[in-house]
Amino acid sequence: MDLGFGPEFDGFRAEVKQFLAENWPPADGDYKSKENERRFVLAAVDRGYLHRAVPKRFGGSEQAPDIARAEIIREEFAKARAPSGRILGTGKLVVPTLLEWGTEEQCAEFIARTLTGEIRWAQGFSEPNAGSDLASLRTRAELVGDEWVINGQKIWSTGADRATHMFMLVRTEPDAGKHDAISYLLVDLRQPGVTVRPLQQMTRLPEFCEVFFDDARTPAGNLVGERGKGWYVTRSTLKHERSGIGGLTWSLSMMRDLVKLARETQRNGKPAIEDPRIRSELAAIDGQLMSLTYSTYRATSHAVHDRDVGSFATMPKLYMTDLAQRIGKLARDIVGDDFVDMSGPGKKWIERFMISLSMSIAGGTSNIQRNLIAERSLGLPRDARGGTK
Amino acid sequence: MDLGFGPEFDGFRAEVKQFLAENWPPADGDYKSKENERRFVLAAVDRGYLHRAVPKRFGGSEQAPDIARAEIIREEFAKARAPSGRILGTGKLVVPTLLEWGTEEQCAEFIARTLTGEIRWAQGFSEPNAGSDLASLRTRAELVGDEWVINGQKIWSTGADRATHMFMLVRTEPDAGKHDAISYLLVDLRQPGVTVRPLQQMTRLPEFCEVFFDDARTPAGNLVGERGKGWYVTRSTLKHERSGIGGLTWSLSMMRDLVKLARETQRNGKPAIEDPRIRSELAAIDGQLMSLTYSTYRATSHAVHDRDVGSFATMPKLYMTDLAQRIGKLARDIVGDDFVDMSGPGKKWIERFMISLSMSIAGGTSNIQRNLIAERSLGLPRDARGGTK
Amino acid sequence: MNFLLSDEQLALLDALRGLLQDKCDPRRVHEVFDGDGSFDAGLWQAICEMGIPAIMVPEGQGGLGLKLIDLAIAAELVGEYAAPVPLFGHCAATIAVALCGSDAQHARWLPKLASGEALATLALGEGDSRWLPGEWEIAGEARLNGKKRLVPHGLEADLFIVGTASGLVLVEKGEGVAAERLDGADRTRSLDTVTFTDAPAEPMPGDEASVARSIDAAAVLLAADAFGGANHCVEMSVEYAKVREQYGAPIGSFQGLKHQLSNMALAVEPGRGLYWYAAHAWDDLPEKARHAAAQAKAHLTDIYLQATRDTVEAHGGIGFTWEHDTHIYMKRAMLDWAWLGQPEKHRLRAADLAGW
Amino acid sequence: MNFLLSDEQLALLDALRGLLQDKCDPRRVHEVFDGDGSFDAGLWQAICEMGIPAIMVPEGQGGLGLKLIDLAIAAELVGEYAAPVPLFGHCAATIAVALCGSDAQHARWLPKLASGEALATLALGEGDSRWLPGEWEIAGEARLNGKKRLVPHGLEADLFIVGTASGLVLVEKGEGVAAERLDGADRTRSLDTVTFTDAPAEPMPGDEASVARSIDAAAVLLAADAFGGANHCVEMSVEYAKVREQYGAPIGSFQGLKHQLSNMALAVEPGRGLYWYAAHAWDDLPEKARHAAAQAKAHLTDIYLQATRDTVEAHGGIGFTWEHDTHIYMKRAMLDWAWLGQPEKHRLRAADLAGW
Repeated sequence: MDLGFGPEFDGFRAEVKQFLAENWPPADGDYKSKENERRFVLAAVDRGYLHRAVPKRFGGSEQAPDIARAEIIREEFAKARAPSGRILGTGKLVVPTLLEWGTEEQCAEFIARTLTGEIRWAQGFSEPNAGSDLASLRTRAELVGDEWVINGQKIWSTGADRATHMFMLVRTEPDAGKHDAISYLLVDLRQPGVTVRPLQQMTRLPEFCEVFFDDARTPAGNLVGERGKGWYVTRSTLKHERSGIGGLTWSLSMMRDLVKLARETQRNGKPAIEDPRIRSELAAIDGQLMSLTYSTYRATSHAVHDRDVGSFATMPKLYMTDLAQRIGKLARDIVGDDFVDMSGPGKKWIERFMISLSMSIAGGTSNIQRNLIAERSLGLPRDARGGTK
Repeated sequence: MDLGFGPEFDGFRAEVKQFLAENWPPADGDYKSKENERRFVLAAVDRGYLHRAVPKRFGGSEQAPDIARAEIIREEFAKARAPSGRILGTGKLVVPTLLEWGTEEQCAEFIARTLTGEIRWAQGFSEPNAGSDLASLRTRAELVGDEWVINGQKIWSTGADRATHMFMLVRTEPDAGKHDAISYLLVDLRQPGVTVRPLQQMTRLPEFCEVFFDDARTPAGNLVGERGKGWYVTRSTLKHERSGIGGLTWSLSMMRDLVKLARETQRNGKPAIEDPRIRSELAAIDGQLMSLTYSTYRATSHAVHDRDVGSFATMPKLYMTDLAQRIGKLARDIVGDDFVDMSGPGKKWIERFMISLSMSIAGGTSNIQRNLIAERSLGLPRDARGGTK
Repeated sequence: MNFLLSDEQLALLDALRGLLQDKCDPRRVHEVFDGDGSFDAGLWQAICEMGIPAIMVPEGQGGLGLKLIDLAIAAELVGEYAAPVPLFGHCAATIAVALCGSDAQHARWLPKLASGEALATLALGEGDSRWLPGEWEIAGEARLNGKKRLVPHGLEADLFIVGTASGLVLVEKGEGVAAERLDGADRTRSLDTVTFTDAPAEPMPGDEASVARSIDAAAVLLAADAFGGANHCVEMSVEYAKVREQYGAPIGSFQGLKHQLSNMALAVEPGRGLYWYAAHAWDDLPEKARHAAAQAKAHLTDIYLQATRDTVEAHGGIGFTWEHDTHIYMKRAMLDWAWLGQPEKHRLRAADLAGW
Repeated sequence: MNFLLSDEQLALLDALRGLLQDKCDPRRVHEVFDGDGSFDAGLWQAICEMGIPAIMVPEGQGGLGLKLIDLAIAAELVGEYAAPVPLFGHCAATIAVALCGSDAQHARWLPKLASGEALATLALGEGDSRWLPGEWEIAGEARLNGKKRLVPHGLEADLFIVGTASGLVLVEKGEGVAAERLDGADRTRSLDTVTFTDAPAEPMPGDEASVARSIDAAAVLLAADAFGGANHCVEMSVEYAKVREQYGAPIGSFQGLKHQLSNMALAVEPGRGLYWYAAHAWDDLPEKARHAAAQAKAHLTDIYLQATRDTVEAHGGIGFTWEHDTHIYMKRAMLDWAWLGQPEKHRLRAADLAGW
């Protein structure tokens, strides 16, 4: 067991530092320039530092899995505040799905441009009458000549108003059974048959969209996996959606903010962090977060070494949801009076208090997650009515 | 709205005090004599103070419902530490069931002797393979001549080792559908065909029993309600089991004990009750208990005035279970180190910590209670598989 | 003992419910919520005409001379409908005038407050969650200087009842009074920061007990609002679970959600008895009133905020949108939770009052 | 970075599991539990022969010279099987001897402790939950006087490592040492009140840091035991839900219970990473070790006790009986929870150690 990096990695860390010293901040000092960012990411990919799991021919750096090196890169890039090559929005779900199910042509067409941010993805799974129950999807696509013609409506499509493309589930085999009726399509949203309507969240931020398809089209070649087998393709997307690393970084930064809030807020004339109730709950949250952190490390180590991750595999999303809600509530207690004031210092925390709730909805509701844990990790029998699919 | 008693009740209270002054403590000063207790209860029934809902011909005092008077009696009897005429164990469930479903003969035979404690009841509903699912009961009774002959096994029968009789559910109509197959019988346990085996609880206290029936017999006339309709009779027993008043008294006394514990236990050199975390949780529990108390008052007032109690009707048992578990946990935190020591001052609280769990099992598990609230109070659809019955 | 509503009380509720059904359906609430931050003047006028703000004003001053329980059950309904009206601040301030005002102050203000001709509000909160008598630092008798936070409808109010180091004082809008509207989460009940600069103030003669009693009434009214809102959230979630289908069945037939809804109802419904009791104790059991008010405020507003969170989960994505009703209740719950100090503060106070 | 068990560690676990399956099935645990309060001497001897108590003893002193993580994963298994052996007290005391003892003390005791020839225990707790260095009041160097609470297997122990106002001291059984057995809830690990009356004591030279490190190791071992027990409770509940039928289906197919079991697993399983980390930090990241040990003790023992409560609910009536395994785990959970001070104490300590 070795969580440290040991001297054999010192050389690698020095290399990364050296690369950063030479490449970031950019020569002209403009941190915010998209062009500077693009150039930096390309250089980092070239050195094998970013997009390590993606083959070179699709714009990645094609490195063997190595969590120690990945962690060193993450640490040093974060210290230097260098761009992380992170794919915004749901695009990060498309890349592994395409790598698993896509044809060579599809990968070539979409992955590199996704990595550079030229293509921005929205997810098109949910519909007004099909939330977690994907079997009841109504949006349909018909193959007309060499194009799919799409009609229907998607909802809860995060960032669709800023996206260029959508990966979506559509009904292509009206007469087939529920596991053989749905296909997985990639669709360019910038066409007349597509209308995007942002839905305002309770936080006032636009985030979700409704997307209407009225004879929208996509080439026949944009079908991912077999016709009618979208179900199975989706499972791999959902798997990536539920995986933990991204969320862990987010949770750690929420926690840092929370500690800062507790230090800086006065309660009865003392910093809130000295109130034993706040202090103890803060430590309890930290205990939960440490559990998540090191179980994620453990899972990653096991995955890399082809060992069975065990029942934790299904858990990160729900665990993080609980954690975020607990953080939201403690922040509320610290913020106190300001918890009604969107113009005051509490605004960020009011929003997070609400956003922590959206986590229990997005990417499969918490109840679906519970079914998933019960059935996949614990081996409990499927519910006679439904289940996780 | 009037929670006080007002001057119109002053006279009644004076009467009760006068009665107590004359009758308790007993002339010979022997508080603990069963005979003294029996005589006192008879006198109190005669005055209309106890067993008020039971007709005179069955040994009760047959008074009109009056929660103000009932409360005054309860208060004054408690102050004088006088016997309350309380029926021990599950016998209190039999009396209202017999009043609702029993024949004149059954009432005459059983009620008065139950009130005096001559008959002590055990409940015979659960079986090893039928916990909450009464439809799968296997204990059977056959009518042979003018007697039912009973074979099978009951379990979780509280106090059966001290009981004289059992009210039980048995399968009498092997070929009927599940709502028409079960009958409700009264059985004398003091016969060769009955074997009682106490089961020790995790608290070390014996409480549950298994009861085995091997050609045990009971007269044909001890069938309550119609043959095959035991289901419906049971529902009225369960209704009484779930009703709140008894539990409320118990919860209030637990709370008093808890406050006392928090005052008397030192934590970091101060009484635990001054620790803000303990203090705040104690107040939170008190808020829950006050909600239960006044909602019970409200429900009783509504019931007495034939008004709809509303959704609270199904809630007291589960609410009290939550409350007891919360009390158990706070007591644990106060008791601290002594929470491992059954020979120390923590013993009572260790037992209560465990007993609070048995509440979520006894009289229908908490999940059954949740179904009941959902279906009866909230009108949610029955589960396709099972439900509350 | 008689713990139920009288026929008169039931009739009052019927009438008010009829009015709210008519003039305050969810569409209207959303309109006001998305509007300029002021309240629904037409609805408020109708509520005043029905005599709700007059409930606790003595009969001699143009009021109905009724009790806090009568006002609290009306406040519950206003909470149920999330009505965008200044009922809370106005009625709490009116009670303070009635309890703490001089005869002259009564004569001058109570008739106008009872009829709704003038709008009153309570200016209590300061800095680091100082809401209660003994915590107020702002000082001055004839001329008031200082700042009060989270004042309900300070912009629209004609009369401010202000908590100061020497008791309550009465300040009229105008000279030396400046209200600045917050971007409040709850847009059905706007809040302002009110700055007093040499504002002419009239001390109110009420003693400490009367001041405390005024605050207790405000706490009970918040609790009643919270119960109304929380209960509505349960009903809304249950209704949705009956009609929304997934996997070919109403989602309310799945035990997972079913048990969540039961737990939600179980948390909320017993709170009704607590807030009734707190109102009744305020009316008739003076030695129990303070403790009950603190408990009701703490318990009900905590439960309300949690109920709104559960409502989001019960509705899925739709419950998280601005178009849905849920967030309006959540934001009202935030106000009930924070105003007068958070539940924790009132629990510790209740512990003190219980003599622990 | 490499956060997984080595082949050697997996082999050790396999061997120990084989032993426990053989000699420590639930029937045997119940027998000991219902017995006279002492431990299972045969099982303990077999565990000693396997070298478990030798794991952290230096190779020069008859030990294996391995790490805390190696011992902790063994402690997890002992927790999983609820094995009635004095592993915890003995190993924690052995670590203290290794860390804080003089050369002479090492030479005299470590070989015997590694082989199990002598049994050691830790005597730390006093009065009002004083468990930690700096809290101990009992004093005396050459002659010790005073009382220690909740000492594991004090009656059977040959050697007591005692926390005093001036550091750890070593006391042998015999003259001036009287152990009185408690009626402990956890009858798999008996506890005694030990009274020292002019007992001959040898000061141990270890400095403050070594004493603290000894206590941290004890905290990690409790956390490991807690994880093993809690995880077993999840497995036991899941298995029962698969085989027990009601309403014609396994109860585990009802969403209500299913979600409860998911929540239970979700609370427990991620704790594995935390206790592994705490052990690893103790071994290799000294500046993180104290904080991680405090967090592991607080988090895991809290979760364990809750898991045993959930296990009772998942089993219904049978889970509440003396004949069932559940209560044995609950009582072990009580000990893990209380020993060394309750989770709250360690959370506040963790906050201090985090520099908050």
